[in-house]
Amino acid sequence: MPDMSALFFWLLAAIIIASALAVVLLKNIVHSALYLVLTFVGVAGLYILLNAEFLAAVQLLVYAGAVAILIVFAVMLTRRGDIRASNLFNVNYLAAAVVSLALFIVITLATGRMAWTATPGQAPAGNVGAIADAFLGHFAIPFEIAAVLLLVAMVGAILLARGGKQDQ
Amino acid sequence: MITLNHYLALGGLLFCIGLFGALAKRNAVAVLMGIELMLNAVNINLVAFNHFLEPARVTGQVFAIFVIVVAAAEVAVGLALVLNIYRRRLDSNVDDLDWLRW
Amino acid sequence: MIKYAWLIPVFPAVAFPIIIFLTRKVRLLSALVAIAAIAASFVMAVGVLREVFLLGVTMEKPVEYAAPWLQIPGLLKIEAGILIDPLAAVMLLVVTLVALLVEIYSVGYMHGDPGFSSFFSYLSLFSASMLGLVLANNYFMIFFFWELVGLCSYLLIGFYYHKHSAARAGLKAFVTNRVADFGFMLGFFFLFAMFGTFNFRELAEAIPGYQNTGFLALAAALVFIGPIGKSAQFPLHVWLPDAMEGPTPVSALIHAATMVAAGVYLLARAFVLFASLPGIMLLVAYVGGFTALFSATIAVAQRDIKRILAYSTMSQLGYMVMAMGVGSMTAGMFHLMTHAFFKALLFLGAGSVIHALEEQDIFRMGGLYKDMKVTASTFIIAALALAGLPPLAGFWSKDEILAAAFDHGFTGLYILGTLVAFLTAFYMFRLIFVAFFGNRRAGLHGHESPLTMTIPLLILAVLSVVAGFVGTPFASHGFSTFVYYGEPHHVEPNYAVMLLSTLVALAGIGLAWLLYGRPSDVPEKLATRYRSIYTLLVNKFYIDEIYMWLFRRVVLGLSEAFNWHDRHVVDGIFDGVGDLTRISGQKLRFLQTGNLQTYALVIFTAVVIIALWMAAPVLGGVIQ
Amino acid sequence: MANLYLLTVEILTAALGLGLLALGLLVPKSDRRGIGYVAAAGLAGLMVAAFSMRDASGVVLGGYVIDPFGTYFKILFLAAALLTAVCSFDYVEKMGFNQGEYYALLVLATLGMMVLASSGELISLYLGLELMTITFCILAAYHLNDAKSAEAGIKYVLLGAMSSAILLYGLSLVYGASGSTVIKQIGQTVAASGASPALLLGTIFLLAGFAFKVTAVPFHMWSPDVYEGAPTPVTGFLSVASKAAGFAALVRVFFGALPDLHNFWVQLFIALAVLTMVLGNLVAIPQTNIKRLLAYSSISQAGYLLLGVVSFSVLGIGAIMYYAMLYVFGNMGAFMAATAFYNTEGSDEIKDYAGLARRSPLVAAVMLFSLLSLAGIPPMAGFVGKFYLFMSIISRGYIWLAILGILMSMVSVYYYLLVAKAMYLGNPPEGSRPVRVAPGLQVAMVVSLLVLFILGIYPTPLTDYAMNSAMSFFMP
Amino acid sequence: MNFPILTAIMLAPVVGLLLILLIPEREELTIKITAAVATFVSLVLAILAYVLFDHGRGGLQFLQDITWVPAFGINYSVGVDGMSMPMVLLTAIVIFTGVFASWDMTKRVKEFFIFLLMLVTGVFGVFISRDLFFFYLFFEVAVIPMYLLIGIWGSTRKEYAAMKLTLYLLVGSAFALIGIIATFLYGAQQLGHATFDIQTLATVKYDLGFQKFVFFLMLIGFGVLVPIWPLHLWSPDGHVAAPTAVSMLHAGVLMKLGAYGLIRVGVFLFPEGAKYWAPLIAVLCIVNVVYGAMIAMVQKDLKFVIGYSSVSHMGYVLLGIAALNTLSLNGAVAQMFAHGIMTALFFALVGNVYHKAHTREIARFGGLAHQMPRVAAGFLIGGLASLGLPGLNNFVAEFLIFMGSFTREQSLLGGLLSYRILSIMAISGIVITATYVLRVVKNTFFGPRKTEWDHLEDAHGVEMVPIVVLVATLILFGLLPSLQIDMINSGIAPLVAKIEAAKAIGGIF
Repeated sequence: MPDMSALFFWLLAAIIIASALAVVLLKNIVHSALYLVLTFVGVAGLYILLNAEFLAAVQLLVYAGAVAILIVFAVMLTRRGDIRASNLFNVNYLAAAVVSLALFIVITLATGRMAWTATPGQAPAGNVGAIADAFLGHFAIPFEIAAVLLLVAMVGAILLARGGKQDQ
Repeated sequence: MITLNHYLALGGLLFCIGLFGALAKRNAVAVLMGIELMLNAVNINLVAFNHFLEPARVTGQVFAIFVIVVAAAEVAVGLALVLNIYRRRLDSNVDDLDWLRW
Repeated sequence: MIKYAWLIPVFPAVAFPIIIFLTRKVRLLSALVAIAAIAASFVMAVGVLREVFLLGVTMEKPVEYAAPWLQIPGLLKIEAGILIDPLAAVMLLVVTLVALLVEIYSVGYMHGDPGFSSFFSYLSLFSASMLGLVLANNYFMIFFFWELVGLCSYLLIGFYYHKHSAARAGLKAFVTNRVADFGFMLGFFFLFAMFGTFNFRELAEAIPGYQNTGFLALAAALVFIGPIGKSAQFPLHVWLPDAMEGPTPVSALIHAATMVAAGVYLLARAFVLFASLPGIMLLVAYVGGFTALFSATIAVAQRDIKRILAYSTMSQLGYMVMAMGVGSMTAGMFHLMTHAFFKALLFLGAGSVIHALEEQDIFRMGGLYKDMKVTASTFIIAALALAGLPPLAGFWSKDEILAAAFDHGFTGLYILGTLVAFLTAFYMFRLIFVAFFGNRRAGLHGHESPLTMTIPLLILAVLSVVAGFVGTPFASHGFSTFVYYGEPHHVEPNYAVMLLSTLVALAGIGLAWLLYGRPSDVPEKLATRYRSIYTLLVNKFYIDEIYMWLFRRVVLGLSEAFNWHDRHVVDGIFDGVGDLTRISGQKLRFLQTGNLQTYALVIFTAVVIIALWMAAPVLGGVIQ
Repeated sequence: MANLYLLTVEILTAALGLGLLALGLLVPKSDRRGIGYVAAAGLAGLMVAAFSMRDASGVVLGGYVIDPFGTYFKILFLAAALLTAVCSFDYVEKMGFNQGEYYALLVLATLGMMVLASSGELISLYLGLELMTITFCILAAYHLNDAKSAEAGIKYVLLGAMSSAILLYGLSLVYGASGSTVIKQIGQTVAASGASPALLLGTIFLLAGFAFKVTAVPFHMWSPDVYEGAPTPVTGFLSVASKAAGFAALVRVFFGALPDLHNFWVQLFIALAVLTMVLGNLVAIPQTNIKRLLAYSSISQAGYLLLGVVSFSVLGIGAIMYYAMLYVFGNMGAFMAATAFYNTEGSDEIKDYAGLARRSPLVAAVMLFSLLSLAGIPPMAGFVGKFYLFMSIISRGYIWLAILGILMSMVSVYYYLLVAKAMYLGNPPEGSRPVRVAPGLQVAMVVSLLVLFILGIYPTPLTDYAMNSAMSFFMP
Repeated sequence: MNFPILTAIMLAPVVGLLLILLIPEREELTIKITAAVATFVSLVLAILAYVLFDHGRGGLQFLQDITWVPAFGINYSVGVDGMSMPMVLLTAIVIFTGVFASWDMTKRVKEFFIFLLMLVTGVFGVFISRDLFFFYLFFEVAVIPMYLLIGIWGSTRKEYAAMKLTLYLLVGSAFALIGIIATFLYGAQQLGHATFDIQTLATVKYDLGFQKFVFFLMLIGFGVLVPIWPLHLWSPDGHVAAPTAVSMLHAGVLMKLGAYGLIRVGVFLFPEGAKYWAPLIAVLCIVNVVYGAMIAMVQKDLKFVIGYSSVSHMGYVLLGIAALNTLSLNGAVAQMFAHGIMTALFFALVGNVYHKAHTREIARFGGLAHQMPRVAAGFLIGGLASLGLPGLNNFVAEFLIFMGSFTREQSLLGGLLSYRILSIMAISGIVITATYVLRVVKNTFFGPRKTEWDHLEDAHGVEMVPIVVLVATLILFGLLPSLQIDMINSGIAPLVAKIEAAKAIGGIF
């Protein structure tokens, strides 16, 4: 059903783009955070389209779940003043828009002109197993490092968020 | 027919929207959100490459999972710092952070 | 003896460090060392002269000894060598004799001076340098000692360094001589470039056959600059009158035997070079002639006893140079010799006067004859010799010059020389009448000097009388067959010239007596009548002033301009580059705004720019 | 998995880091200074281990390369970490909290760098990079009572994340264009198929990412701020080790995966090198804070190191390696001196260094000679390093670049001498006391000074090792 | 002979330095004595080497080689030839006398001697190195101690001067370094193996374009140090600011490094390049000589006079180099030596006066010969040497330079100019020199006694060491120049052979 997948693609693309734009354009940070979740969900949908179901699940759990909640918390904790004007542009926004647009054009032109060389092959039926193999086999080292990384981030986040005052 | 280039264009667009957010928003949390969008865009790329170019392996997906992990770690540290700064200055606007300059 | 002639300069040269380092504290011993050294040299010089006679050493067959001093194989050979011919032998004798007498005289004259020992050490070095110069067998060595002579004159002229005027005079002497040395050096560089040697004998063989007379003339002209400076010829004469700032014995030495004689001696040594170039010879002759007249006129208007003598020296040196120029090396050297004696005598006499009076202005002296008979009478003898009255030494030598000028057809120069003879007689006797005769001036009482001073006067007086006889035209084997260039020739007496010059000298003396011999207001009247000429003469034609102006305005002005340029323009440019760097750093630091989003913007802008820069491969095509 | 022993150093490092973390929880507050000693001892032991493995080579799990090049950099990181640890004893105690975590983070950052330097594969490379970056974010903000430190942390984390994003985008493009994440395979694919637009764009993005890490202008702008704000020992560590790691990875990727594109990227690196040398040195001139001055100086040093990349030769890589090593001692020497000064005086202002030579000859001498080494004045090691670097580019015909580089290093002499001027020419303030330096730090300073002299006077063994290691990049 | 005499000469100061490091700071006399002994050892060894040097054999002697960095063909190889031996001796003399000239130093004595000995080690190293790498390394070692020495112990705008000097020298050396590296690479390519050995590199045929380019780099690099106009400004400022011993070493020896490098590396390796640029050097040297001397004439500070006089005198060295023939190069090297001694003497004396009078303003002085006759005598002898009086070392040197350039038959600028005309202009410098030197002598030492200065003591005791040693050296080599020239010529001969073998090419103009 190529047409169906195309339809889904366009639909998801529209959601992703629209909500991403909402994230950056809205003036209320809470709204932005909510649209961010929507974007993540849209991306997860894309993953399903691309036969990466496990990844989609991770996306939903980690991003749409954990990260988004973290962000909302942060928003709440750092709230001050009028929430409706909590997410404004800085003075650079025009330049930022120009640069972003230029970068987009560059990326599209460069990738659009590519003749990609594909290595033909059949996707493994359930890719969870394949991913697990990869994590524990070929990518064992990054896997371990990722673990250390998370530990570091956790320790760091606690240290930093707690601040140094209590020891004084 | 949706091709690889469609996904790449979508990824590129998302990346640039995220970039715009990261560059143009005053609120540090919003900047972090922009960065998350950029990382998601990369993930779209990675998964799309994986899917279209070498479906037999899962390198792209694994890569994407690692990116998600790193992104989570970054967000954690970043937000902790934002909180730290907010507590100190009652302000989470990045463009006020200019004690260190020149 | 002749083999050991190199010892002649060595004696006094060794005396110099001995006095400086060993006997400095024991004054008389210092004097003794110096005198003993120069006496030894004198004895050697006599011996050498004797052997020159006995062994038949002639101008064509000189004796030469040399040892290598500095050599670069195949390119340069500089010898420390001696060349002895009659010319050198005579010169050695004159120099050692005068130096010896001056040193003896100085024991009395410098008695009580705090720099007594130094003075003798300098005198020794001075004599040594001059003797070295006389003996030198090549241009390099002659230059070497030439410079040392200059140094000693600097030291001795500036001996009373506590006096500004003395210090200035020493400086002036040295710098003026330096200008001349510059020319001299270039001159013998040209010779070296042409002939590849400095040796006189080798040059003498090579020069006559040399074709490119243009270069040769240039070289000769440049070499001649040396004597112009050393022998105080116009226009580099300015140092000599000031040189009287030194102690008077030094003046005697400088004017008679050591310093100024060097220039003339160089002309004689290098005669082969000049003789082949008539144009240059003419130049030499006219420079000499002009200087003779020029300085004689100045001498007429001076009041300072030593200054009068100084201008007289210049004038006489002009004679010698003129003699060289008209082609008679013999006459020039003869006059150099006789002049050495009577001029030394004059200066020593003047020194005796100054020693007694501590006064140099002749118009504040008077009647000295009564107090200082020896000094006065020897002074008069010398003055007569200088004026050229027969049969004194000056007569014969001056006469030979005039005769040579006349015989070689330089009538103009002859007339000029005769005129100078008149002026010489006039200014000398103006001095004598004013200073030694007439009434004593109040407050100045002369007294005769000690024996150490008068004995040299007497010896020199004798020499002033008799020295001329070696070169009279009446003697058959006289000076002219001994010291000569080319063929030895005997000068026939030219009675007309003799008579005329005697008359002219007498006329000069007479005029002096008329004006100054008795109380008279004529001189003042003349002075007021011809005020402009008189002022010009008193001020020595303003040559010094012109030079000072040139130095102050032009040289120092230019130097100041350079200094400013260096400090502001050149330094400004380099410091400016430095400042620019620093300032650009200060400006650039403000790019660092402190705003992290600006930083990010810069990063991504850079990425875009790089991509656009590389647009061809990245966006438009594929590179290989 | 027979060759896991190759990972000895990494595993031990991880173990040390985690152990220190645990130790920090177990040891009572009053005894935590000891954790620093443990960390230092552990790092020294690791150095020995790494040194004993200097000739080992092999590939672990298909994508992790143990070779002399990587081991060289590991020794380098460990040396830097050791010096930093010693340097931190008093400093951290003065900060007053979380000592256990501090040293653990230090060691784990080192682990990140090691992974970065040894990765033969893009994913582990990325993770190593992130481990290093995130750890440094925390360390930079570690001075929790100092708002500047927090500011430094957030700047580093946000900018670091953005640069990671662009790097990642580049990695994804390279992955897409070559179908692999293993550097060697990418190299083979590129050699076979040649350049393509996405690959080149990916190269540019990678360049931006690495340039950020190595503080090449114009990707450097985070560094002065972060360096100034971060705790001084951390700044030292950040400036030497993180930069060296960046270069190690850069060399691995560009020389390992993209050598066939060197005509393309060398031009980019030339531009970066020029900008970096010029801007870094010029802006350093007006600085008044020693850390900020060293930050700009460190930027300019990156410019010189980039010359080695530009040369694209064995000599160039060897020169980078050599220079990076002496740079560790040079820069750490300066930072140790700055720390020692800060510990007593509480100031980083250059004007407060006046008369330091009278107050503490050792601190002043270490600072002076370290700076001279950075400037490339013999007989300090910096000279030899710069000599190799300039030689490498002149051998490629970039004489103008060499002239620019040397002129700029003479500019650097100017601002280094401004520090020397304060220390040696200035007079100490009235009533000032000698600067007291802890014995450990003294030893470390003397050692680093000696190393600088020895590497400058007898560079042979290190040169040989560096050049031989570099050879592997140009083996068929 | 197996004793590494040259290394010993160089290391003696290092040993002294290390000993001084161990001596407590308040033991000032011990420190000074240690420094004096260390430099004395160098001096004795240098004299020994000078005497033992066989100039009949010529070439490089007292060789010593240690492999250093084989990967790049870097060897610690030392040796001296007729050109470098006098320079080593010069350095040894100047540093030895310099230590005594600093005997009355009281400020931070320990550091002073440490830096001073560090400085001189570098200088010795340059002169004995046969390896380009070490040559350059030692060259730069000398710079930073110089900065500190001037900056800490100097006077008159010392910080500015120290920085200026350092930057000039370093920027200059930057160019030289490029040249050296380029030479090495070219040589390695042609020879097939890497080497920094100067003699070996000299056997390479460099193509003309390369020679022109690299020689130009060397000209800038070493020229700054000489100093060649208009890169000279560091020198007067530096001289003036530096403390006595440093001025001595700086003007006496450091400037010679430039000229030495230009000859040893520039001319020797790139004779054609040298021929190409020689006219430029010749013209600039005239500026040095005349312009420098004239500026010296109007200076008001004693040290500035000497500073500019050095600019002027080093112009002669440049002329010697520009003329590129046996005589002139012999003269150039001899002049380097002679000027080194002479200027060291000047600075020692001015330092002595300054130390006691606390001023160097010529106008304030006058009649100092009354109070300080020995200083006056020494200064006068220095002045006479400087104006090229026969019997003193400088005369021989200048004479050879003049002879050499004068006899060079080459016209420039299409016949408008020639070496001969340039020589004549340069020789005119002797008149200007005489004028300013003797004016200074007159204004400072002669004239009526000024009671203001009655408290000044004449030089005595150890202060006499520099004066006596330096004057004796000037006179010795002035009277017996063959002691010097025979040696120098043995070093110049191969160089000239190389120049003559090189292609005859026209100059830049």
